[in-house]
Amino acid sequence: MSLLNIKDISVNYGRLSALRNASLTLAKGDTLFVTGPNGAGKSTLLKAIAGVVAPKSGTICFADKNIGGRTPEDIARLGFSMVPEGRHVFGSLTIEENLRLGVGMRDDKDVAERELETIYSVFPMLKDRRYQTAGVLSGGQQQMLVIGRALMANPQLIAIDEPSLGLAPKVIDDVYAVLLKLRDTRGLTLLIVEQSSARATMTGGRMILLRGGEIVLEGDARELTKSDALKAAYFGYGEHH
Amino acid sequence: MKKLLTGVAGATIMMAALGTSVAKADDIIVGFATASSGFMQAYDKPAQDAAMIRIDEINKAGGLLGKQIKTVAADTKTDRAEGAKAGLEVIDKGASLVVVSCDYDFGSPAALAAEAAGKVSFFLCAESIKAGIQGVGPHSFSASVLAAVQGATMAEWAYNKKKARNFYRLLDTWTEYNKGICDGFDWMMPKLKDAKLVGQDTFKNEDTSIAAQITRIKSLPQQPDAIMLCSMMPGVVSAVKQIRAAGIKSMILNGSGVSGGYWLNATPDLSDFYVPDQGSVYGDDPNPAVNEFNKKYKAATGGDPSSQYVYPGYVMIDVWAKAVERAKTTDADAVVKELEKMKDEKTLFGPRTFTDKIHHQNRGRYLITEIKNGKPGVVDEWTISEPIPVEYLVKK
Amino acid sequence: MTALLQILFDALSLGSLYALGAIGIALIFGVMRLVNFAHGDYISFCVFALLWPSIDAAAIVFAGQLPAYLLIPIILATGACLSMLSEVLVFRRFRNANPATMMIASFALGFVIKYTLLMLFSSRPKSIDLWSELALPVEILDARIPLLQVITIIITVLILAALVAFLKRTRFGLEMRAAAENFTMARMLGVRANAVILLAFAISGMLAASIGLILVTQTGTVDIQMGSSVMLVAFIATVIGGLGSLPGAVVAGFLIGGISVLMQVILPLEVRPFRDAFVYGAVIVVLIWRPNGLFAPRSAKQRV
Amino acid sequence: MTKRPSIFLRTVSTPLILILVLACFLALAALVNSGPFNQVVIDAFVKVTLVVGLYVFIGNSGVISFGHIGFTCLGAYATAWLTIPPMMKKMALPGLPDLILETKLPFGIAIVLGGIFAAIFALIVGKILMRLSGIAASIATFAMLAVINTVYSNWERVTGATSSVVGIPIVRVVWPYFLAAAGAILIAHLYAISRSGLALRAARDEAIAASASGVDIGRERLIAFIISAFITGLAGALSAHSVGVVTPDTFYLNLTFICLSMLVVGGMNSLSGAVMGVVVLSVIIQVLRQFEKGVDFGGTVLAIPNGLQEITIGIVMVVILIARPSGLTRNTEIVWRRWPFKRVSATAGS
Repeated sequence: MSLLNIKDISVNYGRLSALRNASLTLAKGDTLFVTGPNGAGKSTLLKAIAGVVAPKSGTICFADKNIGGRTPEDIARLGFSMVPEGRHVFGSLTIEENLRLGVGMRDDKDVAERELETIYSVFPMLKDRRYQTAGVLSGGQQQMLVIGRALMANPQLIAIDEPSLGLAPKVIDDVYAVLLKLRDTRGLTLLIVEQSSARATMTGGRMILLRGGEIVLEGDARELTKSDALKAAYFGYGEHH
Repeated sequence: MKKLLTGVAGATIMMAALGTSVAKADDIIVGFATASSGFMQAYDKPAQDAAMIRIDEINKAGGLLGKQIKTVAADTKTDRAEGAKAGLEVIDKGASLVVVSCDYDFGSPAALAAEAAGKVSFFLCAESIKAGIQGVGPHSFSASVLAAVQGATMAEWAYNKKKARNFYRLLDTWTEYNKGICDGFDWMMPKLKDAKLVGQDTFKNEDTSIAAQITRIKSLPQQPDAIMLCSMMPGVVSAVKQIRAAGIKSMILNGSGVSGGYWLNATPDLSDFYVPDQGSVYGDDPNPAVNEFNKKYKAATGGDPSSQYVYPGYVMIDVWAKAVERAKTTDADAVVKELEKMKDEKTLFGPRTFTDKIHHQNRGRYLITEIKNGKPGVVDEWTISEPIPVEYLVKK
Repeated sequence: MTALLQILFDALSLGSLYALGAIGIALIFGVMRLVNFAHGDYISFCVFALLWPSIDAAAIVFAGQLPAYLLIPIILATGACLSMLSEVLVFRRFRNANPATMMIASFALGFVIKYTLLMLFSSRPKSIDLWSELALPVEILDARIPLLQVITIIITVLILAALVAFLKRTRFGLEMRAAAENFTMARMLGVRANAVILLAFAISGMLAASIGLILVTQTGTVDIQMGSSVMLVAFIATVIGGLGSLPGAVVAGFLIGGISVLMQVILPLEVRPFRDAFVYGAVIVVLIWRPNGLFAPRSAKQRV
Repeated sequence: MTKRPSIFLRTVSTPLILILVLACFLALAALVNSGPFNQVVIDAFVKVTLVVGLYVFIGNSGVISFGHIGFTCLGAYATAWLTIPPMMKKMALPGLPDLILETKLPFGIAIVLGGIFAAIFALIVGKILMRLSGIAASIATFAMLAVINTVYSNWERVTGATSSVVGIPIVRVVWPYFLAAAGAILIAHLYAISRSGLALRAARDEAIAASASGVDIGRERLIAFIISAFITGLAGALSAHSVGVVTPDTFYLNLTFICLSMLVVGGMNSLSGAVMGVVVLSVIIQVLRQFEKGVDFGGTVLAIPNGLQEITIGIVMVVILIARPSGLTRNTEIVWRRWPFKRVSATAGS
């Protein structure tokens, strides 16, 4: 059965339509890549799930609950972790404080401590600088921090908006290694927005392509990239003729 | 939007329809364009109550020129633009005397409206030279005594009766009234042989702390004999509290703005604090008639007079009614002529003099109230040796 | 030396009031981008809570009669309740409104509070004697400093310390700091928005109440206007400090207090009435020099 | 969008409709013909002028100004300097330059000069302040107001300090105020559809995009600042003649907030909002005041306690803002599109 079930959602910004009739389902342990050109509605899709923007129509179910109209904090507490575009670290908080925020919904102190150690073991750099303010970190380090912070909540589903943006290839590999490991060990579900399909081909999983606010293509990542359909759909070939 | 517009139109017509009313012909009408809400309300209301008492007395004694005095009122809301409207409104209702707010700044819009309509206007208790010919016109008067007289009175009295020689001047720049007190003090100082101004400073009424000003006083080689404190409510309480808290023991001289005992619980042990009063609200006035009036006031309003600013309201109706009787008409020019003939006209709260130069008191008898261990009591009476020249007051 | 010490204490005690006010405003601004112009009226309201409603000139002391250990918590609770009530009744309905709308709503709310007090208590300022034994001076290195000044400074330091401890050491504090920096992100991490905002209002209200208590003790006056001048300076301090930055608000509060006192000391008599023109002139200079404030948080975004 | 109204109607109908609304009040005043009611209408026209002036800057730039009442103060004192009889001036304000001391100008010229004086001041101050944006600009404008207020409250020989300046000829006929309000509406509209106005609104909505496409935001803001200073200065001059006295404290925080409230309640991004905010709130206030005096309902007089008017108006404002956070007009302009009135977006429509 599905963990996330999105049906026919549309999102408008004022009179501008950002997302039209998008539907998708994700089961526990799935990996889904969302690709598409700039302004295709990728981030809007994530924000709609997170409850930051309200869909004009359609329903979103997460963990068997209709989360339409719920607040972002409620959705987060259901086990949805979001890493939005643009690395929102809390610059004036220390790295450890940033991470601890991630366990907002956990009352059990010991679990929180254990989780913290897990994250530190994955990103040792964060542990070394745990008492520094997050604002001093480099872009790549901040990306690690926000992903670590999102994982602190031990979510069922993590949604990451462009994890590779601005990171060195080596770091990207590390980040993905962590995510995949968690998927395989804990059954973490991954929902990843990437502008390029390269990573999706490497990692495997399903893929959808958004363009102009609509899902224009859906299928297995490796198969899709092999065919020309992806490229054609990405750039909108075949429509302007 | 259409709904909005129709709604507005409907409401407007209703309000215009409500705005009109009729005045009866055979009454004499006194119009109060005073504040029944907002900041000035606390100052206008008591004086207006006192005025009502005098009106009642006159009506009971058969009225004025055989007619009853009726009153109409319009609220200025302690706002100048509303003040002008209130003035126009009471004139519209046929007022022959337009009574305006206690304070010159808030009363003048209504007074100017009265002046333009050729009506006599009286400020309830304004104490600026402008409340009269100088700031409104030839038909305008004030029922109180100039602030400058208070400052001059306190200086001369402290010099003669308390042997004060070294004075310090502390001015709260908030209002013209405060400056007026200090102007009178400044005028008197050179006339007092070997009296010396050892320092001066300013503050703002809203300053929460006057620590810097106090530090300046304390760094004087010798504490002054007297501090002339030209200030008013509410800042003055804070200033006094802080002055005494800093250990400054000099006597403090004030204007009538601090009259009344209602604020003394803020400073339970206050001593050597002197206030000029036109009459005593503490029940110890040398004139028993004043104490009688206080009882009447309590019967009418349910409370004792809060400060001496109650009294000018009574004085106002008193002198105006006398002038109307003498002129045998309420016609403005005739009444003004009679008022200007008054010289040391006796009233319950000291003599009143009006001339064609000044419609205000540039000299006046004051009771001196001393606050001792937090308790007020009348200790003396003083009239300045000569009136403050009109030219000096106008120039200030 | 003595004079200098005295000036220092003057500046610190005035700055304390401004700093307390500035934090109260910065806290709310941080979590919801609201410039709360009703804050000054919260101060007045708390002060009037000491009295029994009456339009007589003489004050009828009510809560003011209670012993300090009861009085202080009651007044603090009054401030907190009023502040939280205004959030629940008014500001909650403006979550997505633009800052100008919220600001005007807060002004309208202040208007309502002010005129309600005016109706209940009349406009005449009232006097009350609260802890006047604190007015006695103490000797510090030859300077005679009013005890109250010392206490004001100590209380401010204590309040600041408690606030820092709360923000740094507790879960709620952590969430509040995070929310102040990036509200949406904090919510996406599960931070309960309404709870955090309500708590911020409660603290802000208590800060208003403590300013009120200090002011009454200092001035002995209960007046409708008494909150507004502190509020105004505090608001400016918040901006100069860098909106959303609590340390900035505190430093700027002390800075403005210091400048005011300094101007009063050094300006010649004829120019002294113009003191505030110099203070506000300095404000403009600082803003031109540092448009985002002295301590703009890294993520500071201009939203008003 | 289906058929759009003609360009002509879209560009001129808004100010014409607004002026027509004001003309209704003018006609009503003539009809009622009572002194107090005239004064009510005059007061409303002065406020319309003032709030429209505020709109020119705030509405187009998106920067909340707390300082414009400073210009109102400048305008009011300027007309006082120019119209008080020289005899009185020499006594009350001896510090004025001789040229001004000897002059006595007619009302109509003096108020325009008052506006120009405020505009010149805005030009000088704006050069510095308009570099700022957002809340820093708001606070800087407030600091400007505080400086003006402090100077005017203490400069004895030129402004008479805190004391009321008297001797200003009182003008109690309604039509000059109507003309000024109508003129302000026209100027505001012309500015809004001018290149500068369009550029400024573009910058308000999309600052980065606008500056990327070559809009000099500082310069456009300065232009709006000067024009709005002229209008608010003019309103100040008018208010001086409507009451006959000026004091510095009239032109401070209270008025600032009242005018801002009227603008925001009406809808701060549209000219119609500025006008309707004043009209609607003024009417509500007048009706409430009538209730304070007591209203006769078939024999039973219903009166609300004094002071309840202010409380009610505060609550009404909060309720309006909750129901319509972007103001009564929802930030749109009233335009003529056959009956009934229809709205178009302020940004897209002009």
